[in-house]
Amino acid sequence: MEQAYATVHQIQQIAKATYQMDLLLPSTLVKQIKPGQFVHVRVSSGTEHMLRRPISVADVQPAHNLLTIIFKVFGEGTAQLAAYKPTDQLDLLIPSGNGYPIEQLELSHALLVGGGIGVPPLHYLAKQLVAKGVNVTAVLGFQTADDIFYQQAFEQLGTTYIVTNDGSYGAKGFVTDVLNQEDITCDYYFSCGPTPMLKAIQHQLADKPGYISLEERMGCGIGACYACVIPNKDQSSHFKICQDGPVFSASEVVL
Amino acid sequence: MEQAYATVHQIQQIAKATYQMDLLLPSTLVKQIKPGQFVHVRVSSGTEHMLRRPISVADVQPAHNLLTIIFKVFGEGTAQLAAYKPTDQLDLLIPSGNGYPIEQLELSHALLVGGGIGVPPLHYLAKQLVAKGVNVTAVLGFQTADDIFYQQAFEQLGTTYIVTNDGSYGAKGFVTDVLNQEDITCDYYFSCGPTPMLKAIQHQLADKPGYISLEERMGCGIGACYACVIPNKDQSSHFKICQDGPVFSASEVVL
Amino acid sequence: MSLAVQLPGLSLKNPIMPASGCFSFGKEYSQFYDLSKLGAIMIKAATEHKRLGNATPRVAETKSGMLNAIGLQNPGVDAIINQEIPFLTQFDLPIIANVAGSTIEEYENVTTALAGSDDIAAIELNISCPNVKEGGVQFGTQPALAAEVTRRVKAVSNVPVYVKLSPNVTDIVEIAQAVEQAGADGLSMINTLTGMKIDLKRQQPLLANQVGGLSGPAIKPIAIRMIYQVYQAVSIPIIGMGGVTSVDDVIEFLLAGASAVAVGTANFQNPFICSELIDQLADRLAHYGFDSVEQAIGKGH
Amino acid sequence: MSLAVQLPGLSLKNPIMPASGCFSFGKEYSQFYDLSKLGAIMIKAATEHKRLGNATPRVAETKSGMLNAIGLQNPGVDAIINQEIPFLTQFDLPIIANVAGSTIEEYENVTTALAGSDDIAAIELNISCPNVKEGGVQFGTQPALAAEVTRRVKAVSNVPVYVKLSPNVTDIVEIAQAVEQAGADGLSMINTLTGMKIDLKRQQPLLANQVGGLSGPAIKPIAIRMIYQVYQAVSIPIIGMGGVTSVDDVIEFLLAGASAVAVGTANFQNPFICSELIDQLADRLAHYGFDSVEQAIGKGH
Ligand SMILES: Cc1cc2nc3c(=O)[nH]c(=O)nc-3n(C[C@H](O)[C@H](O)[C@H](O)COP(=O)(O)OP(=O)(O)OC[C@H]3O[C@@H](n4cnc5c(N)ncnc54)[C@H](O)[C@@H]3O)c2cc1C
Ligand SMILES: Cc1cc2nc3c(=O)[nH]c(=O)nc-3n(C[C@H](O)[C@H](O)[C@H](O)COP(=O)(O)OP(=O)(O)OC[C@H]3O[C@@H](n4cnc5c(N)ncnc54)[C@H](O)[C@@H]3O)c2cc1C
Ligand SMILES: Cc1cc2nc3c(=O)[nH]c(=O)nc-3n(C[C@H](O)[C@H](O)[C@H](O)COP(=O)(O)O)c2cc1C
Ligand SMILES: Cc1cc2nc3c(=O)[nH]c(=O)nc-3n(C[C@H](O)[C@H](O)[C@H](O)COP(=O)(O)O)c2cc1C
Ligand code: FES
Ligand code: FES
Repeated sequence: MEQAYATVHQIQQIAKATYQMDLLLPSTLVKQIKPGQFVHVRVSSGTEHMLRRPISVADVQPAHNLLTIIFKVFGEGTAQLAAYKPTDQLDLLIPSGNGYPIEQLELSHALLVGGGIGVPPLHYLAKQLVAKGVNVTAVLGFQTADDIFYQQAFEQLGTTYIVTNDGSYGAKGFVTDVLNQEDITCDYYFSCGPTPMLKAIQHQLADKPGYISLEERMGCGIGACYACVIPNKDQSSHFKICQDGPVFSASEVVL
Repeated sequence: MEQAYATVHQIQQIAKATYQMDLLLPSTLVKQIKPGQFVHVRVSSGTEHMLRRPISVADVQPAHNLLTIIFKVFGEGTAQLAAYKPTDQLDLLIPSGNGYPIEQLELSHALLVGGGIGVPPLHYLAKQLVAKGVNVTAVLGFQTADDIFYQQAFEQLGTTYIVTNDGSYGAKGFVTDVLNQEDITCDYYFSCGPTPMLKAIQHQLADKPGYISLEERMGCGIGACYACVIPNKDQSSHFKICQDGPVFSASEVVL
Repeated sequence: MSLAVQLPGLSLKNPIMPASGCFSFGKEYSQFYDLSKLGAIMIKAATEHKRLGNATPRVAETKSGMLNAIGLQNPGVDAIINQEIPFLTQFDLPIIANVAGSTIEEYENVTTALAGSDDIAAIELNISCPNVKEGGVQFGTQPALAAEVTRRVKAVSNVPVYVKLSPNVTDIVEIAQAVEQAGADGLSMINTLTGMKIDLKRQQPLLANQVGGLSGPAIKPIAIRMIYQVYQAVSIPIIGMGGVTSVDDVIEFLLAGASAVAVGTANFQNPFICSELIDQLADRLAHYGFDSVEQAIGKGH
Repeated sequence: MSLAVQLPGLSLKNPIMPASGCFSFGKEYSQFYDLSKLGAIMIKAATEHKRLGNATPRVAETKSGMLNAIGLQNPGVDAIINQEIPFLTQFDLPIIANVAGSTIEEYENVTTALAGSDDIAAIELNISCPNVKEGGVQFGTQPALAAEVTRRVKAVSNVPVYVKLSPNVTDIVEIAQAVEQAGADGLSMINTLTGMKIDLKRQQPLLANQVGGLSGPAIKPIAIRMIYQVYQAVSIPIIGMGGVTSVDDVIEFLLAGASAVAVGTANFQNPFICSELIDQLADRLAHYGFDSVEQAIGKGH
C-alpha cells in the first residue's frame, strides 16, 4: 500500500446522488489493483475531516492510467468528494484491503449479487472474470429506478437481472427474490451490499461457496486501529475488514 | 451592515506574502464604504475556521462594482484567502466599523502615517481626501524593500515618504524618524499600523488632532461579543473596536 | 409540524435561541433579521456592578472552535434592565437573563434586581464561567456549592431558574442532580471547556487571561454525551448547547434530551444562523419522521 | 540543532512518537517509512488476557476530531510480548508499553509480564481508558485510586512508569500530583475526552458502546491547558498528546511543558505524519529561535 495523489480526470453524476469519478494514476499502480480492493480517500485538506473514506475500485484502465470509483453522496465526506472538479488532486491510500481471490479459484460460472453502492466493485470483478473466460450472471438490486447505474456495462459482461425495491424498474423486491425465482447455476458467488442483504445471501446460498465484501466504519484503513472488526466463525477472534477483508469467504465470518 | 457574497475578480501578489484581491460587489454596496471601514471575511466554508477575519478596504471603484482588499499572509486564514481564485465566492460582512470621519472635518492638509499592513486603508482614505481637495502627505513604513506595495499609488496622490526598518529601500528606520526629520505641516493626521507604531505617533503628534485605526482579535466583528475592546481615556469603560472603531480619535483611547 | 415547546416560564414558538454572551442584548443581530423569529434570547451575563472584563486578546480561534476569556464584561444588572431590555421588549421574544457573580450574595442581588423587571421570562444561572478569577467556576464544580447557590437564587427569583452547568467536571450527573434537588426548574448545558492556546511567536499563552473557554463544533460530542447522561438522571428540562452549526446538530441535541437548543459561536461565522436553523427545522424533522419538536426530545435513548 | 531528549528510561533521538492505540504494534505503518526514524513508539494497550473489545461501530468522525470505543481489543500481554514485540526490535526504537486493566491486580500482572521482556523501555500506565465497562477510567478520576495503582505497578515494574492521565476530571493537577507522589516517573497526557454522537437515521448513539473517546485537533486546547497547569505543579516530565497535526502543534506542546509529543488520530489522516513532523521540526524550532528541543520545553510559561 502507498499514499498517492490522483488527478481527477472526470466526474459525472450517473444516478440519483451517485457519481462516477475517473482518476489518473501511474499505470504501475493501477495495474496492481485487484477487484474488491478499495482506496482510502482523504476527502479534504485541513482538519475538519480527520478520517478518510473507503471507496471500492469500480474499474481500472491501466492503458489510460485510469482508475474509476463510484460513490453515493451519503454524508459530508461523500458530498465533498462530489464537489471535486477535473484537475483537482485526491489523496489516496492505495491499494487497500484484499480483493476477491479469483486467481486461486477454478470456476466456469460466477454469480454476482450486488446491492446499491455494493455494485461498483462487482463491475471490475465481472470484467476480470470475463477476461478469465468465466461466465458471469449478475443480480443487481437498487432502491428505485433512479438509483440504477451500470446496467449496460453489466449486460455486456453477462446475463444481468435488475431488481428494484419499489418495482419502479425491473422486478420488484430484493435480490434474493430473483435468486428464488430464477434458476441460476454457478460454481461460486460473489456479493457486495448492505449487511442485511449479505446475511440473506449467506443464508440462501449456504450450499455454494462464495465471497462477500463487508463494510464497516473505518479509522486507519490499514489495520492499525481495530475499528473495523468482524467476528470469525466461532467468534473466538476478530478479523479486521480493512486489512483481512473487505472480501471474506462467506463461511468464515459471522454477520 | 449586511452579509454579502463577493465574487473574486482578480487576485495578485503585490509584495512579499502580500496579496491584492479585487472583489465584485453590487455598486450600491460598494458606494457606501467609507475609508477606514473593513470587511469581515469568512475564509472558508465548513467549521475548521469558526471566526471571520477583519480586512480593511483598500480601494473601491463603484463604477466597476469593485472593492479592493490587500492582505498579508499571516496565519492559516490569510493563507486560505490567498488561495482564492477568480470566480470564487467570498462571504463578507460589509461594511464593518466606522471609517475616518473626513466628511465632518475641515482640513486642507492631511498627514497619513501607515505601517505595513496598516497601509491599505490609508490608500482609500488618501483617494477620498484628494477628491475633497485636501493636500495629502504619506509616510509609509515597511520592514524591508520586499514588503513595499502601493508606493506609486500614493505618490500619485501626494508627497510620499517610504521608510524601511532595515534600510533596504528609502530611509532606514521607523515612520517616527521621518516625522522627526521632515517638517510636515498638517491639520490632521490619520494613522494605521501596529500598536507600538500608533503609540509612538500618538505621543509624537500629541499636539495635533488625529485619528488612528486599531487592531484587535475579533469574534463577531459586529459588537456583540466584547472580544475587541480598548479602554477609553479615563479607563472607566471600553470601546469595541469592531463597532465603535476601528477608527478612533487619537485622544479618546489608551493604547 | 409543531415547532413549539413549553418549558417552565418559557412558551417557545420554536426551540432555537442564541446562547448567552454570543448575542449581546440582541441589538447588533437585529440588523440581520427580525428577532421575533427566535424561540427566545439568552442575553449576556449580568453582574451586580459594571465589569470591564479581562485584558485583550480575549478570543483565539482553534480547530472547529474558539477560546474566549471575555471575563464577564457587562454594564451591570441595573444598566441592563434600564438600557438594554427595553430594546428587546419590542420583539415577541421571551428573554432569559444570564446571572453571574463572584459570591452567592452577588448572585442573589442580581436576581433580586431582575425580579424588579417584568420583562424577564427566566433566569439562566451561570455557575460555570471559567473566565473570572473568583467565583464563577467553583460554584459549578462542587455539588454542594452548586446546590447552595441554586437554592438562594430560587428563593429571590420570581421566574423559573435554569442552572447552566460546567462541563469541566468529573461527574456532570452528580452536579445536575444536586441542583435539581435544590429546586432548579431546568438546566442549561454546556458552558465552555477550559482550554489554552500558546502564541508561538510571543512564547506565552495567547489570551491575556491565559486560559479561556472552548466553544464551537469541537465540543459538540462532549455536550451531546453530557446531555444524554443528565437526561437519564433528572426530570427537569434541558436547554442544550455546544457547537451547533446545522439543523442536524439541532436534532441531535433534541434526540440526546435537550428540549431547546442554543447557538453560540456559530453566530460569529454566520449571523443568520439562528434564523436559518428555524427555517430548516420543520422539513428536517419531517425527514427523520417526526411530527413535532416535542416528539424528538429524548428520542435518541 | 539537537532534537534529542533524555527522559527516564527513554533516550529519544527526537521527541515525536505515535500515540497508543493509533499505531497498533507498528507493522502497518512500517509500510510507509522506516520506524527507526521515530523518537519512540507507544504500542496498543495490553491487558492480561486477550480481549475482543466492543461491538461495532467503534469509530465516528466529529468536527476536527473523532470518537473511538475500541474497548481495548488486544491479543493479551503474552501474545504481545511473543508475537508483536519481536517485529519492533529490528528497529532502533524505544518501545513504550501501554498497560491497561479492570482491576489493580490485572495492572500488576500485565506489568509483571512485561518485566519479563528485555525490549520494553518504559511503561505507559493507562488509567484513563473511557471505553471499557469496569476499571479503566475510575482509576484515572480518583486521586487515591490513581495513586494506589501507580504505587502497585511501580513496585513490579523494572522500567520507568509514565502515568497516562484522563482529561475527564474537575482537577487534573490533583491527580497528577497524586501519581507523582506515588512514584510515577513521568506523565502522559491527555487521553480522550468522553463524547457521544447520535445517529439521526437510527435515532440512537452511533457507537455500539454509546460513548467514545474524543481525540484529534478538537481537543488540543484542552490538552495544552492541562499540560500547562500540570507542568507548573509537578517535577516529573510530561509526554504530551491530543490533536497534534502540524509541527507548530508539536512546538506548542513543548512550550506548554511537554518533553515529548505523541501523535494519535493524525496518523489516520496522513500515515506519514510522524515522519514529516520529524523532518520539519529542526527548521521550525530554529524559526522560533530555539537551538534544541530541550530549550523549548516549558518556554511558554
Ligand atoms: C470497503 C468499503 C468499500 C466501500 N465502497 C464504496 C463505494 O464503492 N461507493 C460508495 O458510495 N460507498 C462505499 N463505501 C461506503 C462509504 O465508505 C461511505 O458511504 C462513506 O464513507 C460515507 O462517508 P460520508 O462522509 O459521506 O458519511 P458520514 O456519515 O458523514 O461519514 C462519517 C464517517 O462515517 C464513516 N462511514 C459512514 N458510513 C459508512 C459506511 N457505510 N462504511 C464505512 N464507513 C462509513 C465515514 O467513512 C466517516 O468516517 C464503502 C465502504 C467500505 C467499508
Ligand atoms: C480592523 C482591522 C483591519 C485589518 N485590516 C487588515 C488588512 O487590510 N490587511 C491585512 O493583511 N490585515 C489586516 N488586519 C489584520 C488581519 O485581520 C489579521 O492578519 C488576520 O486576521 C490574521 O488571520 P490569520 O488566520 O492569517 O492568522 P491566525 O493567527 O491564524 O488567526 C487566528 C485568529 O487570530 C485573529 N488574528 C490574528 N492576528 C490578528 C490581528 N492582527 N488582528 C485581528 N485579528 C487577528 C484572526 O482573525 C483569527 O481569528 C486587520 C485587522 C483589523 C482588526
Ligand atoms: C464569546 C463568548 C462569550 C460567552 N459569554 C457567556 C456568558 O456571558 N454567560 C454564559 O453563561 N455563557 C457564555 N458563553 C458560553 C455560551 O453561552 C455557550 O454555552 C458556549 O459557547 C457553547 O455553545 P457554542 O459552542 O454554540 O458557542 C460565551 C461564549 C462565547 C463564545
Ligand atoms: C482509535 C484510538 C485508539 C486508542 N487506543 C488507546 C489505547 O489503547 N491506550 C491508550 O492509552 N490510549 C489510546 N488512545 C488515545 C491516544 O493514545 C491519545 O491519547 C488520544 O487519541 C489523543 O491524541 P490524538 O488527538 O493525537 O489522537 C486511542 C485513541 C484512538 C483514536
Ligand atoms: S480501520 Fe483501522 S483497523 Fe481497520
Ligand atoms: S468582535 Fe465582537 S464585539 Fe468586537
